[in-house]
Amino acid sequence: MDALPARLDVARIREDFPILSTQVRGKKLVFLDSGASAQKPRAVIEAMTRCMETAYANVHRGAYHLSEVATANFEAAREAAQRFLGAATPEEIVFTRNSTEAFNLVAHSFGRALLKRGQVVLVSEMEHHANLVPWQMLRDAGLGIGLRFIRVTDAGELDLDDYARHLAQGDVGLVSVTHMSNVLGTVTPAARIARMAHEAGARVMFDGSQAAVHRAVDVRAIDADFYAFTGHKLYGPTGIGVLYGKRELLDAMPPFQGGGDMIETVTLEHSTWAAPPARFEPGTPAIIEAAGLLAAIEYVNTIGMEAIEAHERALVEHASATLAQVPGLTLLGSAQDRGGVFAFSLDVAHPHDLSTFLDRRGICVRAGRHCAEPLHARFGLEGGTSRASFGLYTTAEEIDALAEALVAARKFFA
Amino acid sequence: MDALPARLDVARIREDFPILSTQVRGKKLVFLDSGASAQKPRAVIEAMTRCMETAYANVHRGAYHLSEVATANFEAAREAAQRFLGAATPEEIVFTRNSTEAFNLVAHSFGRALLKRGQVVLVSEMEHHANLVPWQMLRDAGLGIGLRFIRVTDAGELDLDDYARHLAQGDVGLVSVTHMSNVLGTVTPAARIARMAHEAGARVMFDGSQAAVHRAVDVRAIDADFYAFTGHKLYGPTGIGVLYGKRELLDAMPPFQGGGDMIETVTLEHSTWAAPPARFEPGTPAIIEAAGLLAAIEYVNTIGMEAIEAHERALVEHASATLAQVPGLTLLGSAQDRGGVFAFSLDVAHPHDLSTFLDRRGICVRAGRHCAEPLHARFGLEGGTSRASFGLYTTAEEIDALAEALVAARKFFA
Amino acid sequence: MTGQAAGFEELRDLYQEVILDHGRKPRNHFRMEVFDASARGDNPMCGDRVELFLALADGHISKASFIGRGCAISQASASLLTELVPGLTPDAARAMGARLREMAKTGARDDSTPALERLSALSGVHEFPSRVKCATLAWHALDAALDGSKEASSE
Amino acid sequence: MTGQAAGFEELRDLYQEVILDHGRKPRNHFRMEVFDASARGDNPMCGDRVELFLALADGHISKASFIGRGCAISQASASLLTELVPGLTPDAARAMGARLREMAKTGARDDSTPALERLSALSGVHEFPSRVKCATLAWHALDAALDGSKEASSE
Ligand SMILES: Cc1ncc(COP(=O)(O)O)c(C=O)c1O
Ligand SMILES: Cc1ncc(COP(=O)(O)O)c(C=O)c1O
Repeated sequence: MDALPARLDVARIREDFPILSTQVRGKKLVFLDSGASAQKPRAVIEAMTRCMETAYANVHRGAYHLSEVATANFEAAREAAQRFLGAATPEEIVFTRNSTEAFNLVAHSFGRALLKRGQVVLVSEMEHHANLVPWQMLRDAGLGIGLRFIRVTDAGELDLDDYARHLAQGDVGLVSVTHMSNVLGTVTPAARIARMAHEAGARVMFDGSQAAVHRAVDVRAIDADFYAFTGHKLYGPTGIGVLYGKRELLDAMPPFQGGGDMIETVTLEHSTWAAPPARFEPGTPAIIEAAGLLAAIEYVNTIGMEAIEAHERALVEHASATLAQVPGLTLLGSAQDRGGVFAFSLDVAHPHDLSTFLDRRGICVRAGRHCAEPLHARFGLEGGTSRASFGLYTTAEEIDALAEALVAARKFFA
Repeated sequence: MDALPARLDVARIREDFPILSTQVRGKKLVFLDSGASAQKPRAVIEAMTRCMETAYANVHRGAYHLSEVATANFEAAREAAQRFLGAATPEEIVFTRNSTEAFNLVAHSFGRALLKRGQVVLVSEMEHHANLVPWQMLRDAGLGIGLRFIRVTDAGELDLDDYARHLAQGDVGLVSVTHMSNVLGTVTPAARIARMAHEAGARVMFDGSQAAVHRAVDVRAIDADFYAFTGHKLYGPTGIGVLYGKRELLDAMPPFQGGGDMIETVTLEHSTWAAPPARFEPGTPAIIEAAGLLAAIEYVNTIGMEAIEAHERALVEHASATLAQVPGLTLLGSAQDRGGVFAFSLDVAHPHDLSTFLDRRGICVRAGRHCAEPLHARFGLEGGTSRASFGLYTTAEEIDALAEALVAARKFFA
Repeated sequence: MTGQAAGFEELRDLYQEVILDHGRKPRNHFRMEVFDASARGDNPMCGDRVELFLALADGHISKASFIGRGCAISQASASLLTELVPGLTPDAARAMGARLREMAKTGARDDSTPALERLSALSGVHEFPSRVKCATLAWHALDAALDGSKEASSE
Repeated sequence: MTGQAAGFEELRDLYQEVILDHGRKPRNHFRMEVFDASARGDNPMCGDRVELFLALADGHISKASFIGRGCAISQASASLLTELVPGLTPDAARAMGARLREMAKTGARDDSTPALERLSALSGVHEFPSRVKCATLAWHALDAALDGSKEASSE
């Protein structure tokens, strides 16, 4: 573990995650699929249990103590998310189901109401389907809104010249790009992307599903108009995601879905909308999940995002060096600024076969196109890749175990 | 507890719910707000914990063992929901965030794509906002789709003559009504409603948010086209709901939201949709919540929906008799077929003040309009009502405690 | 009946006699025919509503009345308002509202003037987070009326 | 290296020599110029694809070929298919596909005929739920081709 900075005591951290000490078919679990979904620390599990055992009731609705406590806890999660992202007020934090819903919400509500006929949405070639398909659906809704794509360089970085060319056309209403690719690991220059967008009169949304897990994010420093992340990748529960939106934008947006708790008054004929964030949170929200998300944010805050980032940088360096030694292995992407996600091909084995092989040694990696088919097409890898992705509990030894297993797989399949 | 049938051992059942033995400001908790959200049995809490501690990974995506196990568990929850509702195949079960989302999904997807200009959606005056606002939004989308309302009688029942008159106009494309009112307790004659709708060439959707908790539901016996319920009212977690849709309808419907896992192929320019239910479940689903929902369904199945219903009928009888003795109390609704939900007014106290008063005795009831403003307006109760609602753990003693406290409140406020 | 008595005592912090009295018999409870400023306050959660009317003269509030519906707290607060703000400048009336909001949040009474002493009867809500909005609703409407806007929401 | 050896052994149930061999050197791997039936099978999850071509004569399948991409299992299964179905009637070919699907689900070999014995090499997938679709993909395409539809999905 020499490559890791002393201040992150990974061995101790691993003890916080019950699943990491389980075995897979008699093998030690080596979980290298945190980019798809991270494991949960005891603090998160216990917070959800505590919510259900001691402080559960529907929120925003009851005048009794238990409901008041539940509501206060729920809103505390919103404030934690606000501080985590550096947002100005808790009203700028909308709870969604996951990142995917955040994009759909913005596409429906901002896209249909505030983009104008003839304007286009600009995404990149390296987007996750969550930040692509909702815009395709918006384009196809017959509102005259277009969709264009920023090129990705061979190194797997956003082509900023191409980006500038698109903006220069003067028709871009919204730029929506990833803050960190879930395939290439590329971290994009968010502040610069936002500045360029704003100079061209466009709004900008970031997909922070990966970035928010690996780096400290400050939406005001970036000057993001919208920013999304998803709880389950941040060591929190499924069923909850976060959409940050600037207050004046959320205020101007109509609701996405209708129902209880998002209205001010309702008659049979008409309803008026509540102020954000309630306007965007119809029905019973993710009460138990909010308790889990709050605990997850507190958990990473206690460890410290800087320490997490430093640990990850060390892992990235170690993995780059170690995987480079595996014969027949090709890494996808070589961005300057990258996080702990490595997609690769092995010459003699299909990613799916490789997954099965590795799984027998307890090593979990993903195989496929990682919800980024266009990016795989861009690199001529329609058949997919294997992907190893790290969490704050990942060790250099686990990367070594992967590298060794890859060498063995080569013998097996060759 | 003499009013309760012997076969439901409520004292033992109460031990399954950790929160029921907690205290509120030194008073025994008397939770009479299960209609807003129910408490969770240990089995549900433990299933969620087990999921996170032993079998957690993203689903549908990994070729490794842990992900296979997680996927199998997730799909087992779908099969449990299928059997719970009597659906023909698991593909007819779509997981949503809650009931509210189920209505928004059908309004967007079925409503925009399969209803025709000039057709109307028919709801009733007693709908929860979840089954009203999405249809108002559809009506206001400029597609020429109308919205009309079935009257509710003074007894709080669906006015079937008025319903027939609406259908006779020949323009109804979809009927969407509650299977049990969350204010009046009224259980509606679902099979008859469906038959009448079908004879008039309309499709029919039921809001089973309350009904599915209190009665055995069989969507095929009813011949429902769509049926929705929500996990957190069925003793399960927040963050998961269920939409049943007939296979041929789901097959014909376009997606509501876009993202990962709901597509077949994606290029930058176009995507093709996966088959239902995946088509309607973009992004990482409620994996942990599905584990909880599965446990909740197993829990009520073990007790038996018949026993639950019998227990509730006894409670309803007891409550009707007991509350009738409270001076100055007016019950809202007097339907023949009703479930364990009682909304009422007390002459000398506003519902909000009453809530506060009762809370000091540990008694939790809701105050307000219970997300059914139009219904309150219909009965001239714009200021709202108090509502006591029961769960399978509710006892006759708790109802007695409520009645006693109401008498005391009258002294206090008069 | 000790339990009941105890419940009653605790609740007397919130429902002081002056609150119950104003709640039962709100003062100045009518729609003003001629007024200089007016605004409505709505609490969508519980359906409470206060519509406030103000007459102004020589830079002071000369008369206040309200109509509305809602819980004892919201109606008593509005009723007290109509008794306390006549004679005050708009700024002084706003300042009084700010004091009320603080009391409602912290529970600290302010007995420095007879008017604030009477208003301190509402400080008991601070123990009941979901009721704070009831106490402040009329005062939000006051700010809105003085600002010239038509609606206020306590949310 | 015992751990590794053990891993290898277990995996040999799935990756039997015949599978690896057909996976590496698929037979009849070409696009037929003239054919009587054809269909494509896609597994959207992993991107596996098989495009199958059949020539028919006298009510029997006379020739089969495929192109595609994917894992060893899916390609080996398609390759075996092209060797095993020529000479069979469409119904017999379908029945063979049904047998394969059952083996893949239950893991039970069927050595009752030499053809099924060879196919039994694929029975090892039953231990790997996410791989079952790889083994059956080509056989879904076979059904689709014989049904006259153009696409099959293993989902
Ligand atoms: C009859 C009825 N329909 C719909 C809902 C909405 O449920 P949810 O908030 O879980 O979406 C509720 C509960 O709030 C309800 O009682
Ligand atoms: C970059 C990126 N964006 C979006 C998503 C979608 O997240 P979710 O499935 O939680 O909506 C993911 C993860 O799957 C991701 O990695």
